[in-house]
Amino acid sequence: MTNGWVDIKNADVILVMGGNPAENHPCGFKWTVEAKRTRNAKLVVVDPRFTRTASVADVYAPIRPGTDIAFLNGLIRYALQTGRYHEEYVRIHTSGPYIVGDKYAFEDGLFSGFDPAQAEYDKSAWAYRADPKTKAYQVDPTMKHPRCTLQLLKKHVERYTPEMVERICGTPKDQFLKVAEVVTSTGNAQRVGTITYALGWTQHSVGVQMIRAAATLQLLLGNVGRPGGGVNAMRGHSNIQGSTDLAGVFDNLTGYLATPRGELTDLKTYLKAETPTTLNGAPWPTMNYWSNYPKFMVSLLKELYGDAATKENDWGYQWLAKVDGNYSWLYIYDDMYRGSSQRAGGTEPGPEGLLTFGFNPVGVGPNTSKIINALSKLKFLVVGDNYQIETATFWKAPKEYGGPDSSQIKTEVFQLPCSGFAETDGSFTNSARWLQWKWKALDPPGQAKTDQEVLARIFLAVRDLYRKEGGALPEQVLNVSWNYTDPVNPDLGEVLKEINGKAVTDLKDKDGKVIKRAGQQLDGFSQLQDDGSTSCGCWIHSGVYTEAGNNAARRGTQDPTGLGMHPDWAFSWPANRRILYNRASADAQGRPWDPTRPGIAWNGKLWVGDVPDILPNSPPGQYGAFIMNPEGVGRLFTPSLNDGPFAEHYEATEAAIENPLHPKVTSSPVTVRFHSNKDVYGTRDQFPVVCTTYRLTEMYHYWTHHTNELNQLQPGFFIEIPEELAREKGITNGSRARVTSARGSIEGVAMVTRRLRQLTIDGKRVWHIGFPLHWGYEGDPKHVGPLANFLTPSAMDPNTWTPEFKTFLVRLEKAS
Amino acid sequence: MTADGLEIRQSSASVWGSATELRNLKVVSKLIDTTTCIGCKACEVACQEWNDLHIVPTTQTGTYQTMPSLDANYWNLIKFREVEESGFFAWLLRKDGCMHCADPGCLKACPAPGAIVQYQNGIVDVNPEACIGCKMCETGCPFDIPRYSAKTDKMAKCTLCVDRVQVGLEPACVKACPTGCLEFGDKAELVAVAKARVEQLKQNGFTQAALYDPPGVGGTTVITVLAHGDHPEWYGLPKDPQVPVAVSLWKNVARPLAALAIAGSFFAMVAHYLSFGPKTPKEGAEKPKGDKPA
Amino acid sequence: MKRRMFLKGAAAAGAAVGIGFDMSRARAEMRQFKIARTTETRSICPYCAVACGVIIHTLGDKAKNVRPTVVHVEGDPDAPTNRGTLCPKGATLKYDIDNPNRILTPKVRRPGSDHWEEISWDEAVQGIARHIKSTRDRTFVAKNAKGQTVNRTPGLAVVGGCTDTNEFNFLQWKFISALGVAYRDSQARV
Amino acid sequence: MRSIPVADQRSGSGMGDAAMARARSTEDVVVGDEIVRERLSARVVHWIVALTFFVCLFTGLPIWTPYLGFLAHLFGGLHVCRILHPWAGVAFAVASVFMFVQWVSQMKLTKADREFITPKGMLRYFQYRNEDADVGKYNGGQKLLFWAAALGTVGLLITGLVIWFPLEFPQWVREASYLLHDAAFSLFFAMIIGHIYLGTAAEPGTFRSMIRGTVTKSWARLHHPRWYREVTGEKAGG
Repeated sequence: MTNGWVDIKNADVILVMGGNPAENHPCGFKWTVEAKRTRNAKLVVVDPRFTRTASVADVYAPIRPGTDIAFLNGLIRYALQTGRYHEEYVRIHTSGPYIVGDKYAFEDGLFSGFDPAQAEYDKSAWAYRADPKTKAYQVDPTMKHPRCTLQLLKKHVERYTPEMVERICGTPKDQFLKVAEVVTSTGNAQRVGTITYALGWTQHSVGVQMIRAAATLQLLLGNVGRPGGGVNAMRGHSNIQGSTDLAGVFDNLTGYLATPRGELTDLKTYLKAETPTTLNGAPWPTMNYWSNYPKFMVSLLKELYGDAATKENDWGYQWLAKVDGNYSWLYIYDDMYRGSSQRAGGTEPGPEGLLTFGFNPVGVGPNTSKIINALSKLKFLVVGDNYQIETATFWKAPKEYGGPDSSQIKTEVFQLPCSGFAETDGSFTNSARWLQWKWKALDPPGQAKTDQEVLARIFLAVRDLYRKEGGALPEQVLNVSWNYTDPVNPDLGEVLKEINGKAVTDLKDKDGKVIKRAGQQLDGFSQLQDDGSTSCGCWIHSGVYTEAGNNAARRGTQDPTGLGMHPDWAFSWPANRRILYNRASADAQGRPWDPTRPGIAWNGKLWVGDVPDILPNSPPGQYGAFIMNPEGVGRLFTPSLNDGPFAEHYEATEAAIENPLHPKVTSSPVTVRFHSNKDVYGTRDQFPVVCTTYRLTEMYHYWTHHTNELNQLQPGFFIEIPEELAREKGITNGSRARVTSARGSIEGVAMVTRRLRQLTIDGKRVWHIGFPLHWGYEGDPKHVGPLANFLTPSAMDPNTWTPEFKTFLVRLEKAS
Repeated sequence: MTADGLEIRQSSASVWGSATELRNLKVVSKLIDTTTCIGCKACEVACQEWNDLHIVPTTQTGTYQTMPSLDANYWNLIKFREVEESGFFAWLLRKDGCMHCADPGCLKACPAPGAIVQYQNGIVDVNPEACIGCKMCETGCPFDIPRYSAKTDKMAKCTLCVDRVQVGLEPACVKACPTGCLEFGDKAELVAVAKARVEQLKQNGFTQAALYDPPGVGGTTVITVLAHGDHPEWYGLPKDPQVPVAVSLWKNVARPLAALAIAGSFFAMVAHYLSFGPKTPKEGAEKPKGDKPA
Repeated sequence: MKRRMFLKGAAAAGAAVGIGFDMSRARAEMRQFKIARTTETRSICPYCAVACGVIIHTLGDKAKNVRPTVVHVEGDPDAPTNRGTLCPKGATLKYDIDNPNRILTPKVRRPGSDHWEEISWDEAVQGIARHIKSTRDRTFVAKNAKGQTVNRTPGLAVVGGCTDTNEFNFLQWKFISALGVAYRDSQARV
Repeated sequence: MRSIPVADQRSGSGMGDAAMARARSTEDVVVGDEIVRERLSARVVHWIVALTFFVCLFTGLPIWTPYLGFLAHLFGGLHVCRILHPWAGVAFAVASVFMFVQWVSQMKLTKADREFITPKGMLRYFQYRNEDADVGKYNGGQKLLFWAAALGTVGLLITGLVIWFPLEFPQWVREASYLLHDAAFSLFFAMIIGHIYLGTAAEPGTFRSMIRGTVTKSWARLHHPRWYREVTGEKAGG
């Protein structure tokens, strides 16, 4: 989230797409209701289903799953055509005036720079144009230049007329126009709107571009950085933000530093490649905050390897595992299933052992059958959890999932009883980026142990083996710092201190005055150094545990601005800032766009209000508002993404229709398909119905079907079917129906409803159905159900490699 | 004995002296704003958890609604209704539960002294110890709320968490409600809030929006904002709820009449005996020897 | 029956009233306020990313001889985001903490077997450590096909959920780094 | 006419009181001074009906009104009353069926009976002015009681079942049942008060007919002259 949950109460318009907050984030959704009540704000819901959120919406528009880009581009077009956008904001806070280089083009569904052989874009084709003389960005403040990003955007979205939106999305034109009118009513200084989304956007083969389109719209409307504005990912898990912040995924180290790649053989090369540089001469010179990359990286290495990290050994850089290519979710199981992978031109083994904590791969991944068969090839599997999850018993999964017989599975499976949230202290980071400390209420039951103790015991046992026996590169194992008072059960407060960072040697300011003694906790990431004098486990979290104590444990309820920022409650990264890009909440002179809802304001000496997202004493005009972008402004044109600088509508990997915009390029040209015998993709003639998956408010992922009080609320798997389709198939409410995709087939109770409707797409009748994903074969036998992902394909977004769960093709039948 | 801090306004099947309205306490209220109910069911389980109720076995039958209707172990149930009328479609969600009527039909119908009690703050409470499991309250309630449990042979229903209210807390459902669809407070104040909400709805195009506080039962402690106030039945609410005629008839007419008939019969006989005495044979010789055999 | 006796009977019935069987008292035996003396612990709901503040009420006062049992979980009214409210999942957290389906002992399923065997923590940890070491030693790639030093262990994969603490995540990353694991992913991706 | 000397009876059977012994199985016979009026089975059925009636009554009254709540203590509390009442009601109804079958043949209303039960006739009866020589074994009032009880029992049973299982019936049926049960019971009770009064205090010598099963000849001659004549063979006015 750029903003926070409470901040939604400041919005005049709340657009919900790709999410269902009333269902999945009820307690956060209250701030939408608050805005409706206190500001008479309008809630606009665009969703394939008439959801719980839609039930309290002011405006609802149906949409075919996976076509959100067409809808959003339609909104962008509407704003630009009608002039209902915040022109002054666009001029000073976005790349609208920036001129793009001549190589950029878009034709027949393809951007320039496409390499059909690799199915990849050469992104250099999308570079900004440098001024021939100054070598800086070339800008046109009038934004009339045909190659400025605003004009290119205008041209790009020209095709997305309300008629085209209706043709692609199935949204009736009048409903689309109603949404457009309400949403673009915030395209000015007086009003502000927010967009909230969740996995209904991320889990598509064009997921990132959906969000990109939303961000573009918000920038045009001048809604980013302002209280009540922003682009807000609601996110699905209590610490999903913290997990991504703390290197949960293969391509990141902590704090979104990049995992080194094979070709970056030493630290210098790595830092050069990863530290962004800027052209000088932007309208406002930029802070380009990422230029501090070396400080973050060296401090991280210093934390990871402790005393073993020295300047001479590149702070231990060589011990970090380097990656070649992709190791993300789908590749893990593809390589596991096939037993090998191609890396840097050579063949390497696939995973032979898997460790999973608090996680249920059999449930969460697409293409269940492939996952179960991949796990069957492992030598060992370690599952740490509170409950007996499907992954732990994959070897006795029901036969319909197509796994081998138990006797044929040579995997040794360890099931370790771990702790629940109440049984350990520690912090969670919510989607508003707040690190909130929690306290331990009781001990884990039985022989269960806290997750950290289980992990520490395994780590220490492996380290002992390497100490005694040596092995492959023992330094990698032995040099990782593990200096906890109780190494077997590390105190999480000590760990949070490490994450915050400390002074390794005395830290002096530029006048030579000691600001931190060796060993003292740092105040924030601005104190980090690239000379090994500081260590820091995660630079963005720095400030969470200072000499003042554990700031995540703060419980101050004050809200001095009345805008719901609550600066003394817990700790919000970065630097306790509650609204990202808040410099954009003020105009060129530093005056808030809306004085009743100031983000920050320039008082002549300092920025006041929220923690400013800019150097606190830099006068207006010195730096651009978007300090993490080298160009210093918000991007209408994004040259860094893998699938194009502008969002373009592509059909899902399993496409329900030919793309009406460019039939030759129906799906995204850069999506990846897998080729094992378990990776089959359906076609619309065999599988004519569009299907999507979702969560229910009564259930939490694959976890709560172990809680019978919640099973009571949602006792079993069901399939939501539009009334007309059900009639056609002879399916009645409460009877059983069967859904089949190219990968599998599942059966459940039919929920026949008018909340889903037949859509007319490109002149044809298209049906969509959906089902929730919460069940599995473990848990109370009365409440077991099919794994929804048995049906979902191995398809993914080319930027995030997030699987495409939200749109795939199926066949629907009455169950016998 | 009353609950600490709560005064009894009326008590079921009680003769004299059950009311203890010594102090002047405010009437509390729960406001249900159906226009902001998202059907999340937090209220349902918050109630169940707080009151330590048992799980009710359910199965999926093609609806989001947890179970067909309330249960002795389930005092709060959100009713899900899809309504479609001339192009207009709505998914109406309303929390069903005890309305805590000012004139409670259940209390009126209840024959067990003190099994149903109305406190001065408006809460209609159940005392399971006194309940005799006769189910008459189910007939007395115009909202179909009280539920009989065969297991305990007792009636159960929402108590508005009187154990919480008496120590100064809000009911569990209200506290949990994520959207603030439920609010708790002084009734006069909540009525004002509700009326403002109705006005806002009217301005936003719901011209028939209304506050549901039915006068037929003397108004309710639980008041409801409806966007479609002209169609309470869309929400599963009766249009004009009343304490059933039979309950009032029985209590106010039939029972006194019956008492009169019985007493009349008794006193007529006494009077008869006093005026006519026993009817005995005239001939002294044939007078029976006595009732008992010799 | 004589007239005298008939009247006597009526008097007996009257006497029964006089004895004072008073059924008319309005008895409302209040339920005890169940969290009046529990121990309160502030926590955060482990489900979605709204991260509501919750208060866990456990039995006992944390004295040495008490094994705390959860009796109630309720929203933290001070938490700015949820202000005491909870969704149905949060409102049933008590039943997640105190859940009969929790697993209580380490178990192993041996290769080819069709059942679990209980094992001790030491056996489990040693067994896993041995697996990790042998897999790492066997599959370790010091240099890739292009001859660049990569120091990775393709034989091991680590995936993690997103409902564990930041601190655990950080420890897990250290663990991953120590083993040179490249195949790692989390719920954040899927 | 059949008349058995007392002495014979005593010596012959050795089964105690001759009249009572006769009354075990026979009705309408003269035994010495007495006439057997109700045989044992009839009396047993009557008392079972009476017992179940009073259980119903005393379990029902405290439910009916809190003023009579004290009665609940006779059974261990109101909840016990609530459970006992419907079962006692069933027992009452079953016993009533036996009673009905037993007496129905004798309860046909004659012309005289119809006259008896007119308000005028009843008034005359209560004023002891009825010198009607044509009253048989049961007078019009008793027959009326019989039929009223039968009807009332059916009414109480049906409405009672509805009240017992209210959730199986629609609201209006439930509501009607509460009212009808109330009305039926109050009339029934009022009638039974009269019945008891007449059977005990008002007409001495009647009660023994339901205890010993016998009445005195004089009693029979006074209250049921036609029956007396039929049993003893005496002529009217003789």
